[in-house]
Amino acid sequence: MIELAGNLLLLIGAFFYFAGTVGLVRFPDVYTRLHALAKADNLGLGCVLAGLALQADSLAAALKLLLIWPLALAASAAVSYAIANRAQALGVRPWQGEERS
Amino acid sequence: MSTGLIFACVGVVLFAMGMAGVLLLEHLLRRILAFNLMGSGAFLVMVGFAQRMDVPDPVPQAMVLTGIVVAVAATALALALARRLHALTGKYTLPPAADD
Amino acid sequence: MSLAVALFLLLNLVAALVAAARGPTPADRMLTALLFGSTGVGVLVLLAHAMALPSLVDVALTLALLAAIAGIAFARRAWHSAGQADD
Amino acid sequence: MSIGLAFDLLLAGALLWSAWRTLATPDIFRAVILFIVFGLLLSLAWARLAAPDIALAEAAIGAGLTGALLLDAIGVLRDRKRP
Amino acid sequence: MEQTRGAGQDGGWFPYWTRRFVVFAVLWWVLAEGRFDAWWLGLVGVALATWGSMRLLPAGRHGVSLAPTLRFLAFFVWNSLRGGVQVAAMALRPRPDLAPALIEIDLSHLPPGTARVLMLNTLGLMPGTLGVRLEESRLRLHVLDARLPVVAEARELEAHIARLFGGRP
Amino acid sequence: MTEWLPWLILLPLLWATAAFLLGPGRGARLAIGTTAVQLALAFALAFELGSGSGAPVHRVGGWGAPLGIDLVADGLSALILILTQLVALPLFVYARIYFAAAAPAWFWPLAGFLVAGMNALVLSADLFNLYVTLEIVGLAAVGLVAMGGTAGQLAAALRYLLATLVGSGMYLLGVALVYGSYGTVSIATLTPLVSAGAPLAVWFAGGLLLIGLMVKTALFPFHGWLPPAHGGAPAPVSALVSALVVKASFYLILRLWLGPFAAMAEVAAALPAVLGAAAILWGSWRAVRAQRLKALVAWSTVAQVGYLFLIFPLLGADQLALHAGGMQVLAHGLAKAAMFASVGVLIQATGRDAVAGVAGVAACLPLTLFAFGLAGVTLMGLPPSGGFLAKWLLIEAALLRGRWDMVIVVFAGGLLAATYVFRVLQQAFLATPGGEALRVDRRRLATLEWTAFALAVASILVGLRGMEILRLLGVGA
Amino acid sequence: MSVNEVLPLAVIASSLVPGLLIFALPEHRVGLRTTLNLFGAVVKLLLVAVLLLGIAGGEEYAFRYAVLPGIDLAFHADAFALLFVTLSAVLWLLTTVYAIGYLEGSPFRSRFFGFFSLCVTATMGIAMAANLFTFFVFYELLTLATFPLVVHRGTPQALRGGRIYLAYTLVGGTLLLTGIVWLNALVGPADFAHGGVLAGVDGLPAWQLQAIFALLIAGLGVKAAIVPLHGWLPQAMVAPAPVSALLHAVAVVKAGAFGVLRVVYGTYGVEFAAALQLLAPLAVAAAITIVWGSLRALFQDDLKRRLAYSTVSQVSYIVLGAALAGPMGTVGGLVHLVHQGLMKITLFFCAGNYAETLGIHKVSEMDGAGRRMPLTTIAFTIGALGMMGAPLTAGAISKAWLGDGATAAGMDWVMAVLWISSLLNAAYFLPILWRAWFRPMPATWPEEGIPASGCRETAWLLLLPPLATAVITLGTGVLSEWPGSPLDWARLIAQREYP
Repeated sequence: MIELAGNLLLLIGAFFYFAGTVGLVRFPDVYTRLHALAKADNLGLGCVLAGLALQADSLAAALKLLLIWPLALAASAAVSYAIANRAQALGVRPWQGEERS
Repeated sequence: MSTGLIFACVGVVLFAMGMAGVLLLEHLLRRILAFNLMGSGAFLVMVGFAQRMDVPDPVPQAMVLTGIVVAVAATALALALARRLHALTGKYTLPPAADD
Repeated sequence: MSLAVALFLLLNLVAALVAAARGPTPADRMLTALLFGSTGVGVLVLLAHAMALPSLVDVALTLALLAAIAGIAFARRAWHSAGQADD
Repeated sequence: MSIGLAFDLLLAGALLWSAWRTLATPDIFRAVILFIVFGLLLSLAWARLAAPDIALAEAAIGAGLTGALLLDAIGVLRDRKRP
Repeated sequence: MEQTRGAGQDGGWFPYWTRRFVVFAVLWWVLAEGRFDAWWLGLVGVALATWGSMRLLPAGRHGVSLAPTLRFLAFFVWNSLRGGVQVAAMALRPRPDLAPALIEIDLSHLPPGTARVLMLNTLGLMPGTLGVRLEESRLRLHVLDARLPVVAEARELEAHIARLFGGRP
Repeated sequence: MTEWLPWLILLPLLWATAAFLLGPGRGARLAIGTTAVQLALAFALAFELGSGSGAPVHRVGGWGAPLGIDLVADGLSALILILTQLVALPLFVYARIYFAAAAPAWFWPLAGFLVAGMNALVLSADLFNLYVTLEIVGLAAVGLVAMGGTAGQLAAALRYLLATLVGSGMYLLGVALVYGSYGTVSIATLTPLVSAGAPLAVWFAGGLLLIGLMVKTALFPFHGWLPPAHGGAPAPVSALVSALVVKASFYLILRLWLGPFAAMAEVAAALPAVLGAAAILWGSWRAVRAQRLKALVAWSTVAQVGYLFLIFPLLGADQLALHAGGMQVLAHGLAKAAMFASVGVLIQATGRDAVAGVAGVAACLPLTLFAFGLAGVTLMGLPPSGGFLAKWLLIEAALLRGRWDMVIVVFAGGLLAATYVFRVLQQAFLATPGGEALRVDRRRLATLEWTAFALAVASILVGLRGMEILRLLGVGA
Repeated sequence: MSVNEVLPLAVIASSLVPGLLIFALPEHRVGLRTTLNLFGAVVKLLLVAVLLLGIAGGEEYAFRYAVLPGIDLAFHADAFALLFVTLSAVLWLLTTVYAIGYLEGSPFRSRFFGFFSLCVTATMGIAMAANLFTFFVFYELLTLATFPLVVHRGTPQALRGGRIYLAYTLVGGTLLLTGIVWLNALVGPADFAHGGVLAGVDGLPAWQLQAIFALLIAGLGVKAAIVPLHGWLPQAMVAPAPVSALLHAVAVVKAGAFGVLRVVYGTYGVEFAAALQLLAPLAVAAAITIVWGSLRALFQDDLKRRLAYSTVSQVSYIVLGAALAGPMGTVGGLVHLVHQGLMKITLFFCAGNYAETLGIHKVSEMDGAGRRMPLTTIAFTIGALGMMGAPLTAGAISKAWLGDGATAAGMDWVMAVLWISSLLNAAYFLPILWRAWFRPMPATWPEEGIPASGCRETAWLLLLPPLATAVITLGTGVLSEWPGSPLDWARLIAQREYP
């Protein structure tokens, strides 16, 4: 049962990763792509970690896996802010839709 | 085809690519990159070839760890020299050798 | 199972890498930093499970931290122009 | 074809591709970023080779430290170019 | 819990540093995956970490209470889930329908420093928003779809964070 | 006795670290004093070996192979150890005065690491430790070459670095293949394992090891990095790297060729000899044509390295060729150090690095010129120098096997060497262009002159102690 | 170490040690330098005298030191060696005296005398070498030590002469070394022995021995100035006169000729060499050299060049003597080794005197020199007459023995060569004598200058050595049958060679 739930979470995680990648490819500019990566991939990572934690041998191991998530989140947030900040400092204008650009 | 063997083969190709890069490229930083690729190739062969039956072997792993440290030291030295040269000549390429 | 997911993630990673590395602006390449932060860590923990090598989790932890540092360093130090192509 | 094999082959391909692009790409900045990507992929390869210590070292020293040093060297290049 | 906050300096029988010590010890335990074969190293590390944290972040000024923290966490996890689903939906739609925009919100309700940085970073993981620039109390945001109620959600987050830091919403 | 074997490595490391802590340009006296102790240790080791107690093994920290580090000494390594300290000691005295005016940043620490690396290299017993020591020596040498800091020196150092890294990279790949094939990197364990029927990977490994080391030894087609590096560095550095560093990789080739890869070596023996012959002729020719003094000496190194590789097809039961190789390593090391040292004096005295610039030197610096001439005698292979004995043994080995082509090459090289050595000497006998006497500060140059002279005399005296040297070479071989 | 081992070393050291000390002397220490020089020369003479007495009494003087397995640095002061040692020691003393006078006041004398002493050291080593290895060591040392003397003046011509000298001698050394190593590889290390060492070894391929002989003779022939390897000798005339004396009489060409004798007698053995048909070509080469040198001398106006070609011719008499393969020829060759040295050194001393005092460098400037410098010219005349083989002079003895040897060997054509050579000698020496004695003095000499410490003619130090050698030349000629004379000594050696 737990294993099944874990595997399910892994699949959901994979799905979010996939969505993030699709977003990266399809979204029009750097800001929107940042959205895709920062949100979808991190959610994917969270699901994967949760799925693996469910299958872990010990509580400590599970907690350790889960500990990665906040770290990755913090990293992701900081990096995406840094990139966005730099982009606008360098004058990259956000995409305003095809009709308006 | 085992994991070890696959990466050993990758290592050989990387080594060849890296060596060609060190020898043929002009830009110094690029040559330093190429050297690192070359070294990584040799490391991959070292570990991969030794465990081509997929039995992990700690000895080559220990060697590679040492090797990585050596490679970083070499890279740092090369970069320091390249930067000094750049500061003096404004270029990241070697001037033609005047050897006599 | 986890290995299959890892493979899928690697595929994702490669596809995204190709897209990001292709440009056209340096900003797109910046995204590789983010990509490795999340996807690389995911692959590593999955590998840790699949190969029964718990110490790979430590690698994943380190990578998560490093990705942040490297990404910020990227943005701050190496990205200097918003041009379409690099100079 | 087992999943592990597929994973290895894909990783191998990615490694070779990034290494090739590192050397072939005309822009040095791009080359350094590709090199760092290569380093991170390599650390995945070490993980596959059951060598977590090397994976850690590669991620930290190989990609991280070397990458930082290289970026710094390029920073010098760019700083000089800008007035 | 409320009473112990800020009482560390008074030297009650449950001093403030013990809490940090316990937190670090648990962290070590987790990192060591429940093994105790290197406990002496862990002890030294935990002690050093505690000492370092006391030096760098003296107790009292950044005291965080437990209940708001848990509530914040729940809010955060739920919203990041929403954010992920939303972005995934946008990406996978046959025709991506985006209406990006830059908006500015005011953060003067939050104390400067950690709280605002937390706000900024958390927003990056919330549905549809991404911090672009933080200047004093002005935060510029990039939103994926200006038609969504992003400002309202941002205010909600602000309230949570304010509670977290013990201020009024 | 083996307890103090590690001290040969630790002592230079210690004084290098001390010099590093003391700051730029300092630590000279400590270095000189400790090197004297190392020299005594090296001689003690040689005597110990000569008394027939066999090859000592020291396990550092009590660990054995494969993870531990074994230190092994035999006659050949003792010989290189003596050479290293014997060259280093006078050169350090020389460098202390030479750099007195403008102390370069990190000469002493780098020199210490170089010596430590050399000593560790000759005492190492497995292929991977050898790789590490080889890299230490190479990186220290590159650092020394770059020390002057001019654009030319930096470019030369980078060229050198890239070449040496390619060489050690190939070596490393070879080690990887060897380990993968046999599961060990210990030379002693490998020796009985490798046979002519070894798998292809081992053959490939052997080729990689050999070529990689050839690159590091600057054998003919791979020599391009050497002249700018050795010819561009400050004189004490040139002397140190020319006398010692190229010998390190040659030593290693010899070790492998006589040890694990002996079975394969027979197949490929012709290649190094052909390259060596080409090196002799081309290097000598370029030295004859060189306009700068240091370039002349550096090209001479390219040529002299060629002699070392001539021995490979001649190795055999009679040991003549091996003896020739050992003698040449020793004699060339001392002579080349002496030559660079005396060229350094000439450059300091005349103020420029040009063969044409030494006119009038015969009048004011006879001792230096004498040192140059004596070193030249060794390089030419004239009696009674060590170079002569090496050449004698080499020719005898070649004649016994009917290799007339080699005899001709050796003699052509000797005559070309005479041409470039006497080019300088002749120029020195000319009057200065203006006719007035050259003004030199002889008191300042005295130490430099005498150390160069001492090295030159040592290279001659080697020729008179042939018996001891060959006996030492035979221990454990 | 016994006394008999030390003595050969002492002979070498008696010039080596003063030489090294002189190198270290500052330029202005004239007195100390002169003392060292003369002290060394006198000590050497005394040691040589001791050796001579000992050898006459049947003592063996030998020393050996292993350099490589089976290869020794070995000295053996046998009768033949002593012949050369004595000649060199005596002439060295005289040349040193002459050089002190000649170089008075000129720069770089420490260097000059240092290398001068090294030259003699090398010559001693060559003379006493007991095997080819030792011989070669000192043979090359001689090359190296003479080079700085040849280029001593530092002029472009001197450098050119030095370059040519080096080119010839180093190539010669290379050929010699090849031959020696080949021989060593073939038969192992072997000392020189009476009757040769090769005759006793069986199964050696003849062609190899012939090739080795050719290599050895070619290598030695350079220093011995056998045509066509003689080109360096006239070029080296740019050197100062004492150096010319050294090259022509004391050391260099003698070393070559001595080497030829050592190879023929000590290594191959006369009979074995003859059996291998090696001696006839050698005789032909010597004959060609004799005639060719004389012919060239005839057409030189430069006095020293004429003397140089004369040397080319005369030295080959020694080689010829060896090639005649009989006791008579041997005696003739050996004794000419001494006689040629004495006569030629006299001539060069005199030539130096003319150049130094009057600035005469050419034969055409010699008019009336005899009246201006009678003593020098008398010495010159004695030397020249000796060269021609005039009766009562040393040269006559040599030629007589050589002629007898040729007859004994049945090589009558050699007689013809000797006669032609004598005629040519007369043709190039007599005009000089005629000019010096019978032509009137010119109004001014090219460059007149009498050194401070001298008689009317020239400085004492320059005058005494040629007079001394002239007297000895006469003495050896007139008193050739006395015991202890060069002829007597040569016969003793020949007796041991042909038991």
